[in-house]
Formats: sequence, C-alpha cells, structure tokens
Amino acid sequence: MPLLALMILVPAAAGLACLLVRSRRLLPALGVLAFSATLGLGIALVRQVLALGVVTAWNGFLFADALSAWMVLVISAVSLASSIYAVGYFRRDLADGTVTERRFREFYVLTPLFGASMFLVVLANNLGVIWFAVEATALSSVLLVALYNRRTSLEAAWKYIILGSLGLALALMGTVFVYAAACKNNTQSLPSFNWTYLMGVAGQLDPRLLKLAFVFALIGYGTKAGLAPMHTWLPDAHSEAPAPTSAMLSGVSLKIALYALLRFSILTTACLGTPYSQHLLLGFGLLSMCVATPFILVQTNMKRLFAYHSLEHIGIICVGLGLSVPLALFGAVLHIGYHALVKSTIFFAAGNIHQRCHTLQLPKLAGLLKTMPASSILLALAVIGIAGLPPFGIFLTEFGIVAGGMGAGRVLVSVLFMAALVTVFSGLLSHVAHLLLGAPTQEALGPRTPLSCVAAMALLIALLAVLSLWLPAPLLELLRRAAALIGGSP
Amino acid sequence: MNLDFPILFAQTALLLLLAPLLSGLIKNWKAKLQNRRGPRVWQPYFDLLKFLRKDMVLSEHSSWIFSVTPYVLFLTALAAGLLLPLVTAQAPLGLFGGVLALVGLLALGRFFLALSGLDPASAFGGMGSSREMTISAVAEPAMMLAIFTVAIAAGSTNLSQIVLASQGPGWKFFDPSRALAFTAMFIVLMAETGRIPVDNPATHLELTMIHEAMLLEYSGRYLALIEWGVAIKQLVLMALLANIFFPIGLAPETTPATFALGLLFLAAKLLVLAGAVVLVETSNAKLRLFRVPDLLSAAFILAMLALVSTFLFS
Amino acid sequence: MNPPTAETASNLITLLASFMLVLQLLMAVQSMLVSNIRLFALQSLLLAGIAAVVGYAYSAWHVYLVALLTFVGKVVFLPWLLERLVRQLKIEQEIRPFVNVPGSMLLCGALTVLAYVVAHPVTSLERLGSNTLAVALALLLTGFFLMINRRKAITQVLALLTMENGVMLAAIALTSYGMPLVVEIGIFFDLVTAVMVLGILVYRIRESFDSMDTSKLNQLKG
Amino acid sequence: MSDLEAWAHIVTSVQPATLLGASLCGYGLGAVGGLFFMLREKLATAFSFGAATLSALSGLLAGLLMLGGGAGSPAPQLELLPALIPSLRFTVRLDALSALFLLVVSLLGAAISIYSLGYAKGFFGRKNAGLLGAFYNALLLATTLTFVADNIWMFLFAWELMALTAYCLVSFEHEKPETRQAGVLFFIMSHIDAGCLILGFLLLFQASGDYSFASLHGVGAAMSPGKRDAAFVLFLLGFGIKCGVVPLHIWLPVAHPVAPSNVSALMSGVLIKTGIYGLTRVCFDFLGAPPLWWGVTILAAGTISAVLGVLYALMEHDLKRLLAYHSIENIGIILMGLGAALIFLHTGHPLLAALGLIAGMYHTINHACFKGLLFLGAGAVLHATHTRNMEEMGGLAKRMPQTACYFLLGAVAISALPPLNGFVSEWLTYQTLLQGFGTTDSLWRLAFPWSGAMLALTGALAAACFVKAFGITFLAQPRSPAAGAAHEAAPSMRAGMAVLAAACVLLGLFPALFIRLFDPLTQQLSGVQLSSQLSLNHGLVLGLPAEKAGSVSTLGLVLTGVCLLPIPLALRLVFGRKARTRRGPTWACGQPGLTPQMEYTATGFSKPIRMIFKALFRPRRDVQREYDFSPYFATNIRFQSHIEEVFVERLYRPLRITILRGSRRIRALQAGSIHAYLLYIFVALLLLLLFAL
Repeated sequence: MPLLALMILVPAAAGLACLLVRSRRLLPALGVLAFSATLGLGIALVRQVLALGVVTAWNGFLFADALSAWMVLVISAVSLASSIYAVGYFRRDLADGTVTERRFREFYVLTPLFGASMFLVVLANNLGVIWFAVEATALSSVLLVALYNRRTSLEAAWKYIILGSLGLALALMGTVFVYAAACKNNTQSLPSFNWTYLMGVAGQLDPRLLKLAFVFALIGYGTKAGLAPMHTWLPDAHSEAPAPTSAMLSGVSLKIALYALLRFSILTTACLGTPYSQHLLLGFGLLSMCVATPFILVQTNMKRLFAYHSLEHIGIICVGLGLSVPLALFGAVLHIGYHALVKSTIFFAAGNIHQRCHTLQLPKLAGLLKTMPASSILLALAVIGIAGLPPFGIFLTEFGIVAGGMGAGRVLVSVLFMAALVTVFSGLLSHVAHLLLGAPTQEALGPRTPLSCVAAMALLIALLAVLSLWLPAPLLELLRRAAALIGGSP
Repeated sequence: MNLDFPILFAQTALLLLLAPLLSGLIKNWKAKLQNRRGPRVWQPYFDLLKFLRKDMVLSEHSSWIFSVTPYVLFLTALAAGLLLPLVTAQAPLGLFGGVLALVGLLALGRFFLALSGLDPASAFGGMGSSREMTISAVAEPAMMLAIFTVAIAAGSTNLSQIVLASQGPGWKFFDPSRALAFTAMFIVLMAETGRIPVDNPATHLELTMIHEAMLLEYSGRYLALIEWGVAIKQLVLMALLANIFFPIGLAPETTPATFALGLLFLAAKLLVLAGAVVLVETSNAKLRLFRVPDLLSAAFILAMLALVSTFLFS
Repeated sequence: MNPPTAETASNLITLLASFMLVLQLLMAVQSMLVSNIRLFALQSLLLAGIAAVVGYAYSAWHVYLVALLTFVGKVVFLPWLLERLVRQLKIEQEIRPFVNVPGSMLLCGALTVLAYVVAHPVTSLERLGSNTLAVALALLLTGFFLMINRRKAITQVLALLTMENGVMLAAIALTSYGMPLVVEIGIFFDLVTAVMVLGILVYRIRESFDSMDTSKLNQLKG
Repeated sequence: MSDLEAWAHIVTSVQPATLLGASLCGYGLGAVGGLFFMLREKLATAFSFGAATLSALSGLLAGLLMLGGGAGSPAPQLELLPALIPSLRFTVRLDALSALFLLVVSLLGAAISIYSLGYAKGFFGRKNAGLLGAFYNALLLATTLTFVADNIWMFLFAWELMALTAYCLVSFEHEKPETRQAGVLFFIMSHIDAGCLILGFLLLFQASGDYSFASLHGVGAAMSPGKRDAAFVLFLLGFGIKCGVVPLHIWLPVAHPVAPSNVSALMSGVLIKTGIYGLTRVCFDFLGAPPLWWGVTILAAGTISAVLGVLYALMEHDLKRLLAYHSIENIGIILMGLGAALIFLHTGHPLLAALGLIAGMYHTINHACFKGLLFLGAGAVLHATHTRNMEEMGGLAKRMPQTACYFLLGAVAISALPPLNGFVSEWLTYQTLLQGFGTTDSLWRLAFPWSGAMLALTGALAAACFVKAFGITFLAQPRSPAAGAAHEAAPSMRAGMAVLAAACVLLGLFPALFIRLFDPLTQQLSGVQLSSQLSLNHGLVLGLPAEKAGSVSTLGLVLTGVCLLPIPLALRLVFGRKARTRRGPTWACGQPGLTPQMEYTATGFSKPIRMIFKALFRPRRDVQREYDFSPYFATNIRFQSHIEEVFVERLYRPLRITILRGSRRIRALQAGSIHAYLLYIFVALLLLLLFAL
C-alpha cells in the first residue's frame, strides 16, 4: 500500500470506523490515533519527497511534490492538535448538554473525513480530482459548522454551503477550461488531466483559455479560500463552528483552497510566461488585507475578530505569493505553517473562554489572566506570534514578504502592506489587552479548563517557538523547494 | 594657567566694596528725585554690619537648603564678578568661563534663593520664588539673544575677547545692532535687578513684592550675605552692560596707572548707568505681573532685530 | 465515423444548447416553484441529450455514461427530491424575486451578451456546435443572477443546479469527450451529496426558523 | 607567579567582543532565571537583578575598551544565532557609535539594577517580582542588541523585541485602567514607528542590495533624491516617535510614569535614546551628504520639542509625568546639536559638525545620568509616600535626606546650572549654535541664534520647573499624612542613586577627560578628531577649536567658590561672634499656627507661566462655592483647573474618532444578507471578465 494512499485512507477509514463504533470512549481515541498516524506518514513523506523530488502512486493518480508535502505536514499537525483538543472540549459540551450524543458522533465521523478530503486535495494529481476533493472538504465541514444547531450556526452553515458551492461551480468552470486547453493540443483520444502532464505541456496550452480559466478559478477557489470580496461567509462560519472545527477551518482549510488556486496560478504563469496570475493574486491579497482592517478595529466578538484576522493573513500570504520573488515566496510558504499553528491555538483559547465564561462578547470579557491563567498566557503568546512580533516566526515571514516587495521595487504595495499590518495590530492589541489584562469583570460560570484543552495549545505554541528560531535542515530544504516550485522553477 | 593674582584680589575687593555703594547711591538719588532726603549713600554698609551682628531666627520648618542658600548666592555672585572684565580688559578668571558661565552662575544663585523661598512653608516665599523664576525665565532669552549679538560680532563668548574686539578701531556705538541690543539688555537689567517697572525693591506689600518675598524669613547674618550678594549681582550686571557696550578705558595691560584710569572710567560709566536706572524707576509705575512679559518680549524683539540688523549690515 | 453525422450532430447540439438557454430565460420569468423545478428537469434532459448526441457522434461509450448519469441524477432524482421537499415542507409556490420580471429579462439579456463577448475569442476552440461555449457561459451567469434574485433557499439551490448545467455543457462543448470518467463521476456524486446536505440544512432551518426565506437569515452581522 | 602571569594574560587578552557577548548572555540568563525562580521572590530578585548588574558592568567595560582604543580600532563582530534565511543573519557589531550607546545603556543599567535590588522588594506579595526581573533583563537585552545590531534585520528584530518587553513592563501593574491604556497607546505608537523604520530601511536596502550596516554606509549617494528624502522622512517619523519628538510625543508622558520607577528610569534614560542612536546612525552614516533642509528640520524639531516639552512639564504636578515631559525637552536639546551638525556637514564644516555631534552625544550621556537619577529619586519618593501627586508631598528633605541630596543634584544638573554635567553639554550646544552663524551667508543662519535663545528659555523654564519639583516635593511641611510618615529609601536604592549622582558630578567637573571618548565617534561620522583641541590646560579647561572663541572650566569655578568661601566665614568670625541662632515659627501674618494648606502648591507655583502661555495651554478653571448668605463668605470652595494638551485634543483624538467612525460605516458591508454576498461575488466575477482578460 503506497504512502500517499495511506495518507488518505487512514483518516477516511477512521471516519467510517467512528460510524460503526458504539462506545463513546473510543471515538476521541480513534480521532487522535488517525491524525497522529497521518503526522507520522507526513514526516515519512517529507523524507521521500526530499529524496525523490516527486512521489507518485496509483500510476500517477496521486502525487506529492515539496509543496504538497509541506501542506500535508501543516494539515496533520493542526488536525492532530484539534483532535487532542476536542477530547476535553466535547466532554464538557456533553456534560452540560450543549451537544447531543448524536451530534457528538457526527463530529467524530465528519472530522476525519474532512481531514481525508483535505489530504486528497493536496495529494491529487488530477485537477478535476482536486476540484471535487475541495468540494468534499466543504461538504464534510458544513455540517460541523452547523453542529450546535443554533439559529446562528444554521445560518452560518447555510451561507457557507451556498457561497461555497457557488464558488466551486465557478471553479469547476475554470477546471473545465483548463481541460479544454489540454484537449486542444493532444492527439490521443482521452487526454491526461494530470498536473504533471499539464506542466509538461504548459507551453503549448492556449493562453486565452487559460486566462479565462484562471479568472474563474480565482473567483471560485478564492471564495473557498476567503479572499475579499468573496470572504463574507468566513467570519460567520468560523465563529459559529465548534472550536476544534474553527481551528481546522481557519488553520488549514482556507489554505487548502489557496493551494488549489496556487496550482492554477503556477500553470497559468508557466503557460503565459507573464506575471498575469501573480498580479491578480497580489491585488486580491491587498484587497483582503484592507477589507479585514476596519472589521478588526471595531469588532465585538472574539471569534469573529480572529476570523477576520485570518482573512487578513490569507491576504498576506497572497501578497507574498503574488510578489513572486524568492524571499517573499519563502516567507509566504512559511507563513502558511506559522499561521496555521497560531490561529488554531487562538481558536482553542476562544473555545476555552466560551466554555468558561459562556460568552465571546469582547466588551463583557476582561481580566482573563486572573480567571484562567494557563489559557490566557498561551493566548497571549499566540497573539504575540500572530501580531508579527519577534521572537516568533511571523515577524520573519512578514518581514520577508515586505522586504521581497521592496526588493522587487514594489514600493506602493509594501507601504499598503505595512499600513494594513500596523492598523490591524493596533486593533488587535487594544482588544486583547482589554481581554486579558485588568481586573476580571465577571465570575467564571463554566467548569475549569481540562488538561487536554491546554495541552493542545501548549503543544502548538511550543512547536511554534521551536520552529521560529530553528528550522530543521530537511524542513528548510523542503520549504526552499516549495518556494522554488511556486516561483516557477520545477 | 597663569592667574594675575593682584588683579584677582583687587577685583574681588572692588566687587565687595563697590556693590553696596552702588545700591546706596541709587536709593539716595531716587529719593532726591522724589524730593525726599533719603538714606545716606553709605547706608547699605551700616545695614550689612548691623545684620551681621544681629541674632538669627530660622524657621522651624526650614531645612538645610535654607542655610546653604546665602553662601551659594554670595559666592556665585562674587565668582560671576570675577569672570567679568571690570577694570582691566583681561578678566581675572576669564579662562574659567565667558558670558555663558556668568549667566549660569547667577542662575544657580537664583535657583537656590527660590528654593529657600519655598523652604519655610510660608505662602509669601512660594509666591516670591514662583514670580522670580517666571520673570527670569521670560527675561533669559532676551538677555541671551542680546549677548549673542555682541558675542557673534566678536566671534567669542569670552567676555575679555568681546571687550577687546569692540575696543578695536572699527568699533562705533551707533551701530544700530548694538544700540538695539543695548536697549534690550537694559530692560533685562531692570528685570534681573528687581527694579521698577518689573519689581519694586522698596515695597513689602504681599501682592506686589517679588524678590523681597523670598527673603522674608531671612534675618541676621544670612540676610546680610543675601543682601550683599544681590548687590554684587547688580553691580556685575551693570558693569557687564557698561563694559561690553562701552569698552572705553578698560586697561589693556595692568599697570597701577592704567588700573586707576580704568577705575575712573568704570566709576563714570556706572554713575551714568545708575542715573539712567534711577530716571527710569522714578518716571515709571510698576507694571502688573502679567504685563511684565509684554515688556520682556519687547526686549526679546529688540534683541532679535539687533541680530537681524547685524545680519543685514555685515 | 462519417462527416454528415458530425455535421448534423454539431447542428443538433447547437439547437439543443440554444433551447437550454431559452429554458433558462423561462425560469427567470416563471414565478411558480414546481414548474421551475420541472423546467430545470427539462433543461437537464436537453443536456443529457447533448451528451448522448456526442456519444453517438464519436461513439465514445463513456459519454453515454455521462448522459445516463445526467439523466438519472438531474432529470429524475434531483427534481423528485426537490419536489418532495417542497411538498413536505409545504413551501408556498409563489416566488417573489427582488427584481421584477421585465427587469430580470433585461439583465439576463445583458448577461447573455456579455457571455458572447467573453466567449468570442475562444469560440474557435469549440469542437462541437457553434457558440455552445457562449451558451454555457450565459447559463452560468444567468444562473448566478437567478441565485441572487431568488429569496427562497430551495430556489437558490435550483439556480445553482442550472449553473452546474452550464458548466457541464461547457465541458462537453469544449472538450468533445467530456471530462475523464473519474472526474465526471466525482462531480456527479459531489452534486448529489451537495443537494442532500442542502436538503438536510433546509430541514433544520425550516425547523428552527419556520420559514424558507433566506433573506431572513441575517443575524450574523459585522 | 605563574598564576599571576596567567591572570595578567587573561586580563590583557580580554576583548570588547567577549565582554559584549558575556553581557548579552548575562541578560539572557537573568531573564531565564527570573522566570525559573518565579515562585521564590527573594531568590528571583537577587538572581535577575544581580545578573543584570554584572552584565551591565561587563557591557560598560566593553564600551570603555572600545572607545578607549581610540579611532580606527577594528569593530569586533559576533554571530548570535544561526539564520533561518541566509541573508537575514543575527549578527552584532561594536563600532564607535554602538560602543558609545552601549556605554550609556550599561552605565544606567548597572546603576538601576543595583537600585532595583531594593526597589523590587516593594512588589513582594503584591506582584511577581521574578517576572519583573525577567522582563527587565529582557528589556536590557533587547536595548543592547538594538545598539549593537549589525544589519537591518537584526536591528528591527531587536527594536520590536524592545517594544514588546517595554510594553510588558509598562503594563506590569495592569490592574489600573490608566496603566492598560498607557501600555496600549505606547505599543501602538511604537508599532507605527516600527512600520516607518521597516519601510525606510528597506528603501535603503533597495539601493544597497544588502542588509548589513557596513554595506549601507553612504548608500544615500546611490539613491534617487526623492527616495532619499522619503527615507529621511520615514526615519524622522519612526525614530522621532521613539524619542518623543513633538508632536509625536503623546505616548511618552503617558507611558513612562505608569511603569515601575526603575523601568521608567530605564525608559527615559535609555530607551528613547534608541531613537537618537538610529537618527545619528542613519543621518550621519547611511544617507550620505545631507541637503540643508534635513538639518534645519531636525534643528527646528529639536527646538520645538525642547520648549514645548518643558512648558508642559511645568504644568504637571504628577512627579513622574513631569520628569517624562522633561525627557522630551532634553531630547529636543540633543536634536539641536545633531541638527546643527547636519547643517555643518551640508555647509562643509566637518570640525563644527564634530562639535555639534559631541554636544548632542554628551548631552545624551548626561541626560541618561541625571534623568535616570531623578526617576530613581522619584521612585524612592513614590515608594515612601505611595503617591505621584506632588500636592500631597512636602517636607521630605528632613525625612529622606540622602534621597533629597541626590534629587537636588539631579535637579541642578538637568536645569543646566554650573558646575554639573547638564551645564557642560548645554554650553557645548550654545557654542555650536553660535559658531553656526558664521558658517553660511544664507538667511538660514538666523536659525542658530534663534534656537540658541530658545535653548536659553528652555534652560530658565527647566530651572523654574525643578525649583517647583524639588521645592514642593522635598521642602516645607508635609502636605499629607503619608508624606509625614515617609522614610529613607533602602540602602541598595540609595547606592544606585549615588552611582548616578557621582556620574553627574564627574561628567560635570572633568568634561575634557570624557570628551576623549568621542574621538572614535567623530572620526567615524565626520572624519575629524576634536578632543585634543577641546581640552586646554591639561584638560582642566574646556575650550573651543577656534582661537579664543570661548572656554569654560566647571572645576575652576568650583575651586573659585571654595577659595572665596573664607570670605563669608571670616565675616561671621569677625562680626557675628556674639550672634545667636534660634529656631522660630514662620511668620504667618501674625496668625498662630501655620498649616500645610497655607503653603504654595505646585499648581499655584506654575500659575504665572500658565497665564503667560495661555494661548498654548488654553487653561480652564471651574470654581464651586458653597456659601450660606453671600458668595463672598464661602464656607467651602472647590477649585479645579485643567489645561488642554493641544496635540492630543486637536490632532490625535479627532484622527482616532474618524478612523473608528469610518470603520463602523464599512461594517455595513457585512449586513448578513446572503443576496448581498452573492452580489459581491457576482460583481467581482463580472469585473474580472470585463477588464482582466
């Protein structure tokens, strides 16, 4: 059984197993087990990729290059953390009856499937398969968003699915165009739709068609990736989902859609030879950053605050990718990882706060450093990380991106970039300072935060801290290759 | 460094002895102008002796600052005097500092005086030191600017240099910039020595007094030192004004003859200046406190004009 | 395969495609929900027809399969599912769009023109029929417009499905063989699951909102 | 014997680099230790602040060795961490400029750390002293790194780290809302300046293509004038915010007072100097030959900051806020020197430029010393009276005499009165400005004496302000029970203050000695060495390079005073032999019983100034009388007076309000209607289809 296949089948199997398992005890164990397995597999995969360059399986149906391997690592890490977190989280929810037994099982069935479909996205070779894998991530996560079955969560889920599948319809159109372009210049009856093949013949594809394709893909996958102005579902879905799911949505699933979009962009660039797609990415990235800013400044709900913050960071990543100079690309790729770690931590913290204080309204919360020190300190660290302050790595990546921009002579872009960063920081700081510092305004209503919930956060923060100051050589190499890949050198 | 000790001692003595005489003189002339007999010219000496002999009462609230101040005031005034070319063109301690140091020393004295105004916990002292510091603050820039005009012209802040430079053949009084600067300095002088229209040295009325208010708690020896120090300060300022604007007769090299000559010239200049002061004091009424800044800002403007005109005419 | 067949096939496809567009416009003006669903079924039938024609013309068996899937899925299953939903939830028949009928007609016309403009440079690439790509784009855009213009959840789903039809039409028209089978099947199953998930949500929303008007779903602000 | 040789060898072989590395490690260790022993306060305090002291000393030694080595001694380099991205390396380098500022931070750091050993005890049981120690060390570490950073990346890394740790310390006592707000304001402002700096440095990077400072030397020549000016403006904004140049200063008087006093001392003494360091580094090292307007701008900014800073300080009766405003004033004075130096570089007078640099740098050191001293003194007072409000103090000179002495020294020094160090550096500044008049024929030369006069105004106002600060705080009767019950500060605190007081005196009396240290600096930045020309008569007198342009000898003045002292003493012996001295009540218009309420208040003291400058302060007063039958016989009067902080009221608050209002408007985009959302996507798609193809 090849590695890549296992990568997808293990979580899928875990999901199906959860469907059958009776005992409530076993479900969390299964989740944790599955994702720790994928993490292990992911590390093995990295070794293989570094050795072989490109790994394929099932005669080219699945394939993994540096970029996919990196994404695999990110997905596994976050999913593992969130499955660990979920243990304590749902124990409490079940205890106070916020979720029913049925929904509880639903969660454990859907989450591994969600993971599996994300793995499929990054490991699939065929653009069509990538498309329906992305759709699968949407379908598997929408019911998770609706898990609490509150009016608001249903509304969020509805918007998510409608906008999501609309976007995906457009993305499909884009895919079709690429396929059409591929058909044109091949002679055999059924053309291969494989990424590897397409990259091979990128030169001969029809540019007009590819432009059209990229436009559709940009709007389509952009919707799923939460690029402004297609982001509107994002704050709703991310704030209404249960914390573990929010973490996975904000932490990875956005980047999964971005990954699909990225493949299109690489192909388009390879075909056109002009930075057409990169300019579009740049524009949408900046737009997203600017759009996120005012919402962060005057936000009143903690989870929404950080959902918009994810929007901003998707923007940052897109700017980095759009600048397409080595430093910026490296920064962007690394940023994907750092942001995944930190953002999940923050959503975990939000979950803890919600279960402890039964509200996420920022004006009502204050002085959490006193009431729930452990989570607060970890949250503080995470916010320091996400705000792009040293010693954490996001400072490096953001500096890399803006330095790349300046190096490429894009002064205006860099200025806008910095302005957005600074404004967002000021908003974030004032909210978080009020949240954590000072004297607590209200008594904690909920139970104490269980160990696993803190452990998951601590795990991620520790990982972040280590990776901020020291990247293992193989990982560094992997990142370089990924950046080079996006940069256009295969 | 080579100190000319005879000159040093002579100038020290001169400062000590001349100062009370000058203030006595001014008091006397003022009285005369107001058709009063007024105190004798020598009265200040007798006052000082009297104060020195009398017992002292220190406020029970006052701290060591209160006791240090008289010495600081006295010594700074004296030291400042030694930086100044009084009789000879070459100031005895000119090497130790120029006009900036002189101003600084006087400021140090004022600083301590103001502190000891606050020290005895009475309301008058505080009021006095508050007003004193305010007025000096507003006076400072005008004074500096006026000094800068001459300093720039001489290319030095060393008073001896300034004097020597303006002793040259090129020197003329009716250089507009000098005239303006002189006027500015004169106004500042009136403020710094606490004279009408800025302050009234004769009054002890709570609401009007400035300088005297700080001294209310002083008595005996300390009062003597302070009075004397203030007198020396007045002498120094007037001599400064006199010598840097009319550097006539300052002895370039020190022989007894030239020294005597210089002494005469100095006396003459001081008499004239004192006369001017008396005239201004008698012909004006004291200004309200918050009108004083207008006067001093006028002085500042004059000094500024002086600068501009040096800029224009050089 | 012999040229006349290809000729006729191409003409036939053009005809069917244009009928699809016509049906789309009818949907835009049709104010009854059930008949909307039926119109969609009809449109899907035309799509299946096109697929069948392609399959016949190029004797490509897997395109027949596509035709079959489309028929089973979009002509039979989904309409049935939707009508059942309508009946069960007693959704009122009247569709009250935001833009009135003439207005929406006008806009749809404009969108169709836009579709032609956009498609023009690449029409040379079409394998089958003429302007099928333009028609496909038009279906997509008008479907999008319908989605914005309809209040009810279920009608939005319907609009989404018509967009899907447009995409499939483009797939067939541009590529002459349809997509690789695995992709086709994947798309098909995704579609079905999507509609089912939507169904579930519709049920739940119905339960907690007792209304299907999505313009009432506006509690999440800012 | 052999041991001795070994020791001798070790001592002689000590390199600045080693010492620097040692001090950096020491700070790091102190920070970690503080966290590690967090639960055992005594141990944590002793460990972290002890470590800080030692590291500071070793840093001090490094700086001295480096500067003592004279001009042209090679700048040692260190690699701290492996780089994640090859081009972004964590390297530090100790050239003359860095060494000078290393000297400042280490000197102050040592003194404050000693002080903190006692000061931190005040937190025991209330806040976690170990945490304080950890943050404190981290702050020192970051600041030192900022001064010795060798490339853009390292500099910005340290810069942001410094802001972060400073924020943690400012909001250390975050229970008070004002502290929280102060922290937030501080951090936001410093993030803005970081943004400006990043852009500015990257503009330089565009031209040089390399991050290392060595490669940035004189890079301005390779830039287009527009970009060069843009970079200058960005740096002016960025560093200006950090060092509190008016009108970018608003965070400073808010943030410095609320921090623990030892931290306030560090922030006011050193942190804001990072701005000066950066400005010097950039303007004299990187940007190449400056156009005239740069220098004029900095000179003007300095003058305005100096005057406004001291004016606002006068209006304060919160002791620490008052000191914070004085930091703005002194930064202004420093900038006057630097601005003049820039102008001289433009007009081509390297010698005068060196003089201006020395004036600025000397004042930097001096300000670090006396401001540190004053803040430590304020801390001791705070510690004793538990209030920052001067109106509730008084009479402390009797209760804490040593602290009073040190504070008085600081006050005299900061008021630029002879013979202390403040006077010396302001003397140098005056001289620079006066010399400047002759350098050019353009109308600009009037700027020199003008700003000289403003400097005089500043000095006089500062004197007034510190008469008030010292007089109201330490003299007369205590105005509150707390002040009455005040006690002398702990020995270690006094020791810390003593160190700085000594520094103030030495720097004041022996300037010619210390000016030698500037030779490498002036050599590096303006290509000349001056100290030999500045010191006359074996370094007893400070003179000017120009012939007989002026000289001063604070030592000489002191000696003169000492020699003249016999005169008053003799007077006493001769005449006052029979005079008695006794204590008596202060005269209170014949009323018995003088109460503290009769004393002059801080507010009252500064009233005349407030009235004179009312155009600036826009003072508001409201008087509430409670009376029985006639307002003239009030039974109870409440008097309140406020002044308006122009820049906050007229500039920052409106800006903030507009931004927030705008944001609220924009939120309407996310109104919850799915149709609207669909429409956004639709429009985006159409636009792309129409224009992007």
